Amino acid sequence: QEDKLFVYVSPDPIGVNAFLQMGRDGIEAAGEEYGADVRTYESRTAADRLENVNAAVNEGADIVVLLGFEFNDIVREVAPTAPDTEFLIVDQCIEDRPENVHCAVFREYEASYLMGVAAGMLSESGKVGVVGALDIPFLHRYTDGYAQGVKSVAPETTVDVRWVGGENPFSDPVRAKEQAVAMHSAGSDLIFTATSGGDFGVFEAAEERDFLVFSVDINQCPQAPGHVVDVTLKRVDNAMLQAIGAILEGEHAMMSLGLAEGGVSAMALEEDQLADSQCVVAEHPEVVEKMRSVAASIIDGSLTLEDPMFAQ
Amino acid sequence: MRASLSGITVRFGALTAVDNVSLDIEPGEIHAIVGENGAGKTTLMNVLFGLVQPEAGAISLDGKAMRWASPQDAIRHGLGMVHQHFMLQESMTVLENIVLCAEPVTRFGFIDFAAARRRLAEVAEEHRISIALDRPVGRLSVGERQVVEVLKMLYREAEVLILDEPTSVLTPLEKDRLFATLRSFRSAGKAIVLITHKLDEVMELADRVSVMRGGRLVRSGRLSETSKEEIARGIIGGELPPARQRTARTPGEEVLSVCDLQVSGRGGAIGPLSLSVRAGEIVGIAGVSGNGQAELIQAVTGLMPLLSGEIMLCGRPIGHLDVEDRRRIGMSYIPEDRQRMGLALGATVSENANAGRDDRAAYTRGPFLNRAAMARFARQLIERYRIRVGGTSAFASTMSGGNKQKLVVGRELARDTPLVIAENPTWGVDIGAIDFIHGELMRKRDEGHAVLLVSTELDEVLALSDRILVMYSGALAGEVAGAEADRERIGSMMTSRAADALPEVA
Amino acid sequence: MNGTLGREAMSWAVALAWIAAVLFILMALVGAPFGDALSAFLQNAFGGRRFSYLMATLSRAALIAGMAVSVMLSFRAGLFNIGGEGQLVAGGLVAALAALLLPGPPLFVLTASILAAMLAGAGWALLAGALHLYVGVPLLVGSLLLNYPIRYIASYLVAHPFRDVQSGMVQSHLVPQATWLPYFPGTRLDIGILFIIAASLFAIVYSRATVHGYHARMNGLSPAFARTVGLPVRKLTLQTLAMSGAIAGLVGAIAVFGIHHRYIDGMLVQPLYAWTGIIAVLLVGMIPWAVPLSGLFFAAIQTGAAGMERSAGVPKEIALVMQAVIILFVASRVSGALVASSERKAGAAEDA
Amino acid sequence: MLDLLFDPSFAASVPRFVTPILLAALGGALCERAGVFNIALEGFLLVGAFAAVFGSFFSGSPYLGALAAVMAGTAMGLVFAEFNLRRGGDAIVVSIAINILAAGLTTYLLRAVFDAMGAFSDPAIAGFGRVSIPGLASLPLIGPFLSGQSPLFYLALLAVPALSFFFARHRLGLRIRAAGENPAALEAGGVGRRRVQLYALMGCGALCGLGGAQLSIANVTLFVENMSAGRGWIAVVAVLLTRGRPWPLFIIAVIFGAVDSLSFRVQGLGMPQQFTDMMPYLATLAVLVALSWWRRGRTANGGTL
Ligand SMILES: Nc1ncnc2c1ncn2[C@@H]1O[C@H](COP(=O)(O)OP(=O)(O)OP(=O)(O)O)[C@@H](O)[C@H]1O
Ligand SMILES: Nc1ncnc2c1ncn2[C@@H]1O[C@H](COP(=O)(O)OP(=O)(O)OP(=O)(O)O)[C@@H](O)[C@H]1O
Ligand SMILES: [Mg+2]
Ligand SMILES: [Mg+2]
Repeated sequence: QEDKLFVYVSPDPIGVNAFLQMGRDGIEAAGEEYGADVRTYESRTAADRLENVNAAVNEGADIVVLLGFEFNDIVREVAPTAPDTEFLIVDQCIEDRPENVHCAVFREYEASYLMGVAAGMLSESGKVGVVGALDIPFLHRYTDGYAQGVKSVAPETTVDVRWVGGENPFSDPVRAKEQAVAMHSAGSDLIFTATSGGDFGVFEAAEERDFLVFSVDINQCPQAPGHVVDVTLKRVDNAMLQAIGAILEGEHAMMSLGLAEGGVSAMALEEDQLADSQCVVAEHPEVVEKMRSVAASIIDGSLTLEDPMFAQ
Repeated sequence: MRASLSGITVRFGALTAVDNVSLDIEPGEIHAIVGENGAGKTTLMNVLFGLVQPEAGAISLDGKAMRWASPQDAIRHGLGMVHQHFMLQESMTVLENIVLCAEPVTRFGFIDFAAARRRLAEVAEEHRISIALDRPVGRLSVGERQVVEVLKMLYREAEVLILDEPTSVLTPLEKDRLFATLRSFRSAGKAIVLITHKLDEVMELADRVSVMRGGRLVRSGRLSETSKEEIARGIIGGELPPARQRTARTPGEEVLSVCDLQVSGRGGAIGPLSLSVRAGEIVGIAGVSGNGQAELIQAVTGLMPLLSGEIMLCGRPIGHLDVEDRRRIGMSYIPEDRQRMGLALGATVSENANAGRDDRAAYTRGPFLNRAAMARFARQLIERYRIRVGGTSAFASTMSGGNKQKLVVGRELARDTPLVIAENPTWGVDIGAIDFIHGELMRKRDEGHAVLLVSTELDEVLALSDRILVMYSGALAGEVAGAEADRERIGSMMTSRAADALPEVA
Repeated sequence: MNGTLGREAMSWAVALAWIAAVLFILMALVGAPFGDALSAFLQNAFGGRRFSYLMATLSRAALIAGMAVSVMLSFRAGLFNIGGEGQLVAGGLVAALAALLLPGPPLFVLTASILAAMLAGAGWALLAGALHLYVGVPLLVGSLLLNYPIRYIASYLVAHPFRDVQSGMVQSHLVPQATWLPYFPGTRLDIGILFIIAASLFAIVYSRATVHGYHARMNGLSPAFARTVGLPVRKLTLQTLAMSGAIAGLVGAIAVFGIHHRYIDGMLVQPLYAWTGIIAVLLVGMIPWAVPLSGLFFAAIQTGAAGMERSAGVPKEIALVMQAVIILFVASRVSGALVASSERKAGAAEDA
Repeated sequence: MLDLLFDPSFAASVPRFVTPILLAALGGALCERAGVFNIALEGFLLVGAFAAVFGSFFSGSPYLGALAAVMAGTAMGLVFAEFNLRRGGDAIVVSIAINILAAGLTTYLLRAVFDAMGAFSDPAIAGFGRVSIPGLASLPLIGPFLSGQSPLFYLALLAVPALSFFFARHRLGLRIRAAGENPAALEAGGVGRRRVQLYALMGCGALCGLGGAQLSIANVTLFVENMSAGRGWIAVVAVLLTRGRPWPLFIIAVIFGAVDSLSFRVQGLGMPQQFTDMMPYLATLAVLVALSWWRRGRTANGGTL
């Protein structure tokens, strides 16, 4: 029996969601590292999330890790009543944090911006697309970041932004595929997909109709070899490990993780992995070159990007 | 084929519906079964047909003991039953209804309709029946539906035919046709059971008659060895009341007047027609069903919108009012279809008895119900109309047909309105109850109420009405004063031309 | 008498044995200990430190029972209104927006918002009723179809014009803190459940003891009969739907002021409150007093199953299967359900 | 603008949307006509989709995959029958339970059989290719819609007249209609209502299974948790709307499919996703309203004839 308990509460069923899976990897690594019991509570609805957080407190968790922006209200409500529990929100933060609330956020739009740069350079039709699961602010970090990246290298290129929607937007490969096909028919030759469970559908469309795609979170290039140009990488597990370490040291942690901190990245930036990644971008050294230089200017601060999540 | 029932007993809870009944049904005979409502006739036949499992007793066919697991067994062994309530699919054609459950099929289970037509042509030829096979049953008159039911039995080559009150909805002409058919069956050697409440029919048709009362078989024998009076005494278990004396009465002022009324009907517009009913008279409307009576009544009661014309009740135009307002002004209505319109079968007797009362204060306290007052009222009806039922909180669905009818009549007459509309008020009701309901309607008249009676039963119209209107093809075909009316004249008014209204039935 | 009771008890026992057997097999497949799972289930449905899990069950039960009561009013009147979800969303949305937009003292804002939510729920139900009565769209279809537009309208409103931009989620701003429903002292259960208890009492009394309820039920049992004896059928239909919708709207408002304190996209749809309410009603054959208890039963199943997933290592898919199996076996045990289906059949035929 | 809406892929995409809905709805029609209030089409579809991937993965043939889907769907029909017909559970309650059961079971099996979470995609899953029927593509107007689809689409197309004929001319079809309209009369004729309804449920399961196969091994070749994604509910609406008549059902399914497919294209014009998601439902309501007005107009005329 370990003497500490870490609980990871996911905002949605984990399933194939690479981001949420990494959260679980992260908590397990942290449990290993710091000698704690770990548990994972998956939620499905807003009410489940509240219940799960309450349950974690009730079970006497030392650290509750909450992944996603869905937990703000809940933390604001529960944290003051549970002084013995530390809360770590990954991906989001709240204002006027109590002492026991810690944050780690990502700047996904920096990586998405790089995808846009690649798309702008590779597009022959002058039109590229992006499909997100649902028109929610969080996903604008992908869609808007991408669009800005495209415009930065090819101001004339238009960006077609679409959403999967429907009854089950985060895992509907059929609609996602259909959406990709429609965009391709409408002229887009490179499509960025941030559709969670729908990504498979977009890859299939790419293989059938022979166009190129970008994807997110982990290296998905082997899913459709020769069709995935590049993917954004998000190091949730790293972030979690670091943040938990900081909390255990007694810090009031507030971390923002972007390209500079290694919290997000792209395959093109990973010099040692790129060759074996099966990503198409490896065949375009000039694109890799450009992406790396843009990344460098983001890292050194000469290029600043705004977080699209808070844009109206 | 000879069917025998011996020692049959059926119990529903505490009630013994059929009590140790033994009966033989001989081939080449028409066997009439009569008895009060709830005497157990239907239940007994349901046992024979495999719909009800008896608690005790045995069935045998030609001396061989039989056990039915379901009606399918009975049908396979040559039994056929025409149920009181039609067992038909309204959206299907006549042909589809006839073959249903006994379909001639080709290799993959597809129905060989051509073969069915050929078979039916033979059967129909033999018994001289004919009907258009491709019409949907929903568009047939009740008489035609009865023909379909009979054809269903014939098509299955039934040797024992059971007909549960087949004539209660038929016009005289249709009834005659049915009887001709039944006679033809008899000569073909089939065994026929006929349940009915009409003793004239028994006298006309039956070879043998059995009387049931309270679940027991009180007598059974050849018709020739008994008389109508004796049968009637058997049914009632006592003497028949003397025939009613009609008191002469001059009608008062006009209670209902209908002027140039037009409504849309099934086959086209009904009307224009005009009529009036005065206080203290019974106006009877005779006619073959389906000639616009139903539409007329629905227009008067407010169940159907008018196309044009006006209706006055107690001097007030009511054409634009809804049912509730019309009833409040002074109208009661005994609908023909007690199962659907007269009662809510899933509700209790008490709830049914109190629906539509205007004297709300008597059974409510503010917005709340006074359940005790409701039950008291229902109990009054039960006692006054001698309704046989488990109690005020029994479900209406557990009452026999006659008792259901009494409850509807009782509820409506208790409202004591200037106008009473009665539509086939004695449909399927036993002779005791018929007499009682007729007496109530007469009493209403004598008390100065206006009564509008619609009946497909010519005898009923003749017995009650002060004036008789005959409806044909959506219009009034003529008017006869009650005293001068005779069967033949009215019968010919409604049937002579009615024959060409039903060209499909030969 | 004793015999039938004994038989009844026996068949219940058999059903429970079936449920246990199916669950046992499923759990054996993933190697979860049956006993632990069961105790985790009970513990998580009713126990917890200071009964915190019981509070979670009650909080969920409030919403489910509220929806069940709403549905019951319609169903008993023969109105096959399965648009409770839309009415719930309409109520929740309007409650949140009204609280955000209305000026004035908190108590006034709260009261006015709850009333507005009830009006919105009633309005959405009346829309289905009007389509049914005046346009000829069967209530069953119309009310089901109307669930979707309101869901997306709400989603649009909180995604665009009324979005809380700072939060990054599809949700409205928080309603003023002074309008939040207080917790029962020492618990994390808000007093919204009192509203639901009141609504349930109202529905029970209404169904059993009022003239309007009696008339509505006659209409439900046989519309032709109701018309013939002169009951105001259209008015009854619309009034009943409005009542039903208003209660759904109230439930939406309670979810806003008691639990989430804002309108979050999907918060009323994803937990299937409306559908659970429908099964809760059908499970007990629309017997009024049993309906709230049935709602509590389903809430307990859901919190228990969620807890079992958390603490006994039984994966969530087993929890789903378990819920389904329990519903299947229990539902088929309850004879009242037969009544319900025959009444519905009559109602559906009337829609033609 | 218009060319954006009606790009060539539009015609090809409509059948992909129509097929699963149509197949599920035809199955639902069997139940509706038989008087079984089955709103578990969503669950049936989902199980079918899973079984199709299962069958195709292990056999390497999409046809065997479809067969597995048919068998699994039929099994779900049997479960429905057991609890609704035999044990007398309310049809809605049973439906909802089966929908939950399907979601739970498929996810569980996904984990147990394929050791996959959420989704399973593998080159070993054989998908249906596109069938090109000579001459079809050159048909005016409808050619682009009909050509180059999966065999299941053509099957679904054939199923419409077949079901119509089945109801009109087949023994079981006739009995199914009777069970739905006046079951007492069927029983009085000696045919058990329940048996007939059982067959209807099995047929419904089989058709829904095929619909599921279209989703998982024809539209795409993978399985994702809950991949039926509400299509079963759309089929339910279509069935209720048409009272289970095959031809009107076909029309509604096509409208649904076309509007759904169109709504993607409209998104390209910048309409908010929430509004495009609403389109199929609003279109259906509009059709309903129009239909009822048309009917009313017709009966009003008929009344005075
Ligand atoms: N299934 C049943 N459950 C309870 N009581 C029943 C049932 N079937 C019949 N009864 C009762 O049994 C008695 C006999 O009914 P039955 O229908 O046989 O009478 P009947 O002679 O056909 O009457 P009627 O002339 O009205 O048709 C009645 O009191 C009836 O209420
Ligand atoms: N399942 C049942 N439960 C309770 N009562 C029933 C049931 N089935 C039939 N009955 C009753 O049994 C009796 C026999 O039914 P039957 O079909 O003869 O109709 P009926 O009411 O007798 O009609 P009528 O008197 O017009 O012939 C009726 O009283 C009916 O209400
Ligand atoms: Mg009888
Ligand atoms: Mg009878």
